This record gives sequence, structure tokens and C-alpha cells, in this order.
Amino acid sequence: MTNDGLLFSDPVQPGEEDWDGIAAEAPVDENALYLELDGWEGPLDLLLDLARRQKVDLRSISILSLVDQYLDYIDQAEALKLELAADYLVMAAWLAYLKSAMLLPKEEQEDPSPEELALKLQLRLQRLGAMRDAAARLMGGNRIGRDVFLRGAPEGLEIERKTRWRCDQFALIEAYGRVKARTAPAIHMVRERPVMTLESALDRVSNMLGVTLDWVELRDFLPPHAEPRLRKSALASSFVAALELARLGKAELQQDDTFGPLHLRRVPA
Amino acid sequence: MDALARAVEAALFAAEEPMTAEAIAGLLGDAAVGDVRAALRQLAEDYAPRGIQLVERAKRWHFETAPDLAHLLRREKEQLRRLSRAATEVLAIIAYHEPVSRAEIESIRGVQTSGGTLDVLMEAGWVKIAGRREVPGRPTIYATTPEFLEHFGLASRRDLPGLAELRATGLLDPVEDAYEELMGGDEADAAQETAAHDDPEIDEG
Amino acid sequence: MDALARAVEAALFAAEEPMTAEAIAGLLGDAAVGDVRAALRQLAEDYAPRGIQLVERAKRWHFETAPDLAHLLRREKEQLRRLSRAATEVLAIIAYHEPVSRAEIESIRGVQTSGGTLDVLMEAGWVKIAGRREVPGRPTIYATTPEFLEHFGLASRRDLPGLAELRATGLLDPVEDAYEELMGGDEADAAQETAAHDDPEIDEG
Repeated sequence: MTNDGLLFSDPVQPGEEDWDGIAAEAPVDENALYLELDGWEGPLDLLLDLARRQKVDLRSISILSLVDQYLDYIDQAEALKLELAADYLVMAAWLAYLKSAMLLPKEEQEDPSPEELALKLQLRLQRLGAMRDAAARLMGGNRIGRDVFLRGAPEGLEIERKTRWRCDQFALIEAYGRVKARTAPAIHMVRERPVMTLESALDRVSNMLGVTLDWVELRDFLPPHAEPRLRKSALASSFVAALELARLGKAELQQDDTFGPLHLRRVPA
Repeated sequence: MDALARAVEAALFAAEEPMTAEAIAGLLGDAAVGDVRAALRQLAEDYAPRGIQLVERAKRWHFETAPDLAHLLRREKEQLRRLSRAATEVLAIIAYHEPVSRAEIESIRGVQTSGGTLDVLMEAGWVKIAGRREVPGRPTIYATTPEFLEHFGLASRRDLPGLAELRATGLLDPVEDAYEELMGGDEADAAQETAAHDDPEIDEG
Repeated sequence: MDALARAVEAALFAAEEPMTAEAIAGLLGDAAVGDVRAALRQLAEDYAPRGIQLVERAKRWHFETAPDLAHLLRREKEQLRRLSRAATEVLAIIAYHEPVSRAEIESIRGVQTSGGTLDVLMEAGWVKIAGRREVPGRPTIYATTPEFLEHFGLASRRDLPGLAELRATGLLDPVEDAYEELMGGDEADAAQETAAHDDPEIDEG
């Protein structure tokens, strides 16, 4: 089998009955042609259909005339202003390129050669054609529900499933531990920590306020060398003490901005 | 085998319900009812020694498997399944607290217990109903069975480890002690924050 | 008629699903698989002339009506859902090329395959995901199921219509391979390569 033979043997004329055959079925009716186009599963499928219309073995189709038929078809569709899916146009462009390449003298041809491209196209068409035939034969087999029927009302094989449960001692005891652990009342142990009580803070703040009439920042009432946790407690207690003194009218509070330092001073009795 | 008998055979095989000879004749188009009847009798005879029988009941015909083979077609299959976590917990509670009502089980587990769980345990043969508690509502109370002790390799319920032992093995460990550790490291710069900002944090301590 | 054959006959008759010889032997308890197989072959022969047939599909056996009686039994409600052309083509490609990736299906059809098409075939139970191909991207590969063979009346993939011929003519080989072979010129070599290429697929049937 030679390349040239494959490509150019039997250049079947795009016979009237072939190509015009389709068009004749729907010469002007746009919808009909559109539907026809819709019926193809993509450009390769359309090509295969056109190739089959050459009424020769797929191995000896003329790629050149196939290209012409395809391009004619796309032209017609465009003339009818049908919207063509992009892949049909891509195929058309590629085929137009293939055709022009095939018409060039051999020495000017590029790589891959148009013969190679054409042969591969032909091989693809053969493969698609083979699968299309296989699908038809497959569908023609003795299909259940169409050609052969299963028993309408089978008794069914009754299998009475009896369950034997599995569990071991450890799983049992662990489960109990889990329940107990989950539901045991939570006991929170609070570690003893240095605190300044509200009473001592009240004493401390009112005593210290007694020595001056100026504004004093709350922080200055805290014990200077206390460890951080006592300091935190003292800050809280002193703050509450300051509020209490203000409530009793013994001190006034002032804060210039949010989160800013809090100042207090004695209200002279 | 004659064509009509083949057709009658296939029609009855594919039918979803028993069919009268008339219905079969109707299905097969131009068959005479008498011929269909003859075919049915012939088929019934053909099948008599086989594992499948063609039988007539109330004038309607159908295929069925031979009655003497029923035992082969209905079999018990034992399936081993792991007890679910919930069921294991319920079983453990019953074992440790029996006799115990469902409400008591739920209060110990801290979650609702589906009736299916108790059914599974009773089906397994490990739990039985042990009467009713003589309190308002007379709730059913549950207890373990001798099969339970046998399955779990216990001579008696006293063999179940006590709470002290569970605690020793760590099975009763409560929530982590991590909390204390988290509280330990107090950042020094906390004190520099303003009172207003610190306030809520202090209360948490 | 021997007891085992009766039992096998009854079991398959009653079964709602096709069964392998192993499954039947398992159901019947102490039957040897070899004996079950012999019984199945004998039964298939017994039934051959009848209106009901015993057939083997993908190693599973079931009874069905004889195909030549289809015209008598075909009823309106039993019309199969029509497969689209795309679906039938994709199904054929999977059957003849399996296991095959979506990209390979698309390269044969020259068009993108919608996921819906594969879904339809998988929903019908005829196609399944058969793993991934160990190439870059690890594409999913598809293959047919035993239900596919059952539905289309094929004993095994070997019975796919025209399979041997398609293989012999290289029409199941990728275009690139076929091109190389054509260019290589040495037909004998090419034929051998084809055979080697196809071997694993044959074994899968």
C-alpha cells in the first residue's frame, strides 16, 4: 500500500448523488439542514458521513474530494447563516490547509507531509467508522428486555440473615470508663493565689487619697513591687474601690479617653 | 418441542403474575385456547420431575420451584457484626448497674438511648427484661443474662473491675489538666494595660 | 434427573440476579463447584430447544426467554430507554478498547464527550470506573461490567461482534501505531506487534 495510492487513487468526483443528495433533501429549508447538522457528533462524524457517501471502502476514499465536500457543506451552511459550532470551522480551516498543502509540488511540502496528515485522517475515519458499525451490531444483539426476557416474578433466594454480635470484655469495660469519664461532674481546682481583697484595696486607696488633693493615676495606688498576679488582683480591687469611693462621694474619677489612664482625686469633705 | 408449547412456556416464564389459559392465548395472538390448555398440560408433565414445576391454581398457571427444594432456597446466614459504640456503652451500664431502667441508663450515659440499641442487646442474648420497677410509671428494668457472663468470660458480675480499678488504669481520667498550665505563665506586660482593659480578664481568673 | 441438577435449576429459577457456579455451590451448601458446573452445562443443553434458555454471561448464569420468541413477548411497557447515538458509540468504544480513558474515547470520536454520556452508561450499570492509568495526570479509565455482557447477550468480551476481525485489521490500534505500521511496510512484523499489543485485552474478557 503506497501513500500516493491511498491518497489519490479513485478520485471519485464529488458525485451529484453524494453531496447534492443531502442538500436535495433539504434544499432551502434552513431548519431541516440545521437539524441535519445537529445530527452529527462533531466534524469527524460529518466527515465520516461524507466519506461513506463516496460508496467505497474507507481505505480507498479520496481525501481531496472529501475535503471539497466538507468545505462545500460548510459554505452552504454559512450561506444559510446557520450558526456553526466552532469545531466544524476549525476542521474546515484545517482541511483547507491540508488541501492547499496537497496541491503543492512535493519538494515544497512541509513536515509533516500532507500525505501523512491525510493518511492519519483516513485512519481516524476508519476507526470511527469501525466503532460506529460495532455500536450498531452491539445494539442489534439479543438485549434483555427487548429480545429476551428474564423471569417475571422470581421467588428470590431467601437468605435469613442472623446477626451474631461481637464485643469483648475490654471494649465493655472501656465503654463504661468512657461513660463515667464523660458524665462525671467536672471538678475545677483553683490554685491559691495572692489576691488583694476589696476591703484592703478600699483602705489602701482611701488612705492614699487622704494625703493629696491632686489627681492620681489608679496605677500609682498599686503595691509597687508586687508580683504580676498580685498586681493584677490589686488593679482590679483598686478599680472597684475607686468606683465605690466615687459612689460614696469621697472621690471623683476622670478618664481622658477610652482605655486611657484612669485618674482619681479626693473630694474634700 | 412444538412451537406453541415453547411460546406458552416463555410467556409464563416472563409473566409477572399467574395467567389463565385464555390470557396466554390472547397474548400469543392467534392461538386457540384449547391448544394452549393442551400445551400447558404437556408442559406441566414435562416439568414434573424437575426442580421447577408448572402449576395451576384457581385456573391460573405459573411456574414455581419444586416444594421439596424449599429448604435449599431459604438459608440462614450468620453474620458477625461488631457491637456499636452506643450499644457497648448501654451494655456496660446495664452490667454495672443492673437492674436498671432506660431512664436510668440515659441519665448515666448523658444521652438519649434509642430503643433499637436495647433490642440489639436483647437479640444478642446479653440483656433481658428483668421486670418493672415499682415506682410511678412502672418502668421496665433490664439486666444481663448468663450468656452475657459467658460471652465476656466473666465468672460473675463481681469480676467487672470496680471504679477504683478503672481510675487506676486511667479509664476514668477526666478532662485534661492542661488548664492549670495555661494559667501559670502570666505575662508581665499585662499589668501595664489600663484598668478598663484589664477588667474583664481579671474576672476570668 | 439428578438431585443436584434439580437444585441448581430451582436456585437459578428463583434467583433475582444471575449467579456464578461458585455462588450456586455456596447456596447449596455442600455441592462441589465442578459438579455445579457440570449440572449447569447439562441444564443448558436440556433447555436449548425450549422456550426458556439457560445462558452464561460473564461467568454468571441465568434463565431467559428464547430470542426467537421476542415478537410474542415484547410489550409496550418493556421498551428500553433509547440510548443516544453518542452513548451507543461511547459504549462501543469502551467495550472494544477497554480499559479506556475519556481522552482516548474523545480522540476516536473526534469530539468531546459530555460527562452526562458516561453517567448514563454508568447509571445503566454497563460501564464502571476501572481505576486510573499510570501516566501523567492519572486519567480515570473505564471498562464494561458483567451487566453489560448480560444485557447485550454476550457470554464474554470475546463475543463482541466483529472483535476478532477488528483486531486483525488493526482497527483497534491507535492511529499513531497504525500509521507507523503502514509506514514500516513489513506487514508480518506489524501483525505480530498488533497481536502483542492486544494480548492483555483478550485476557480480560
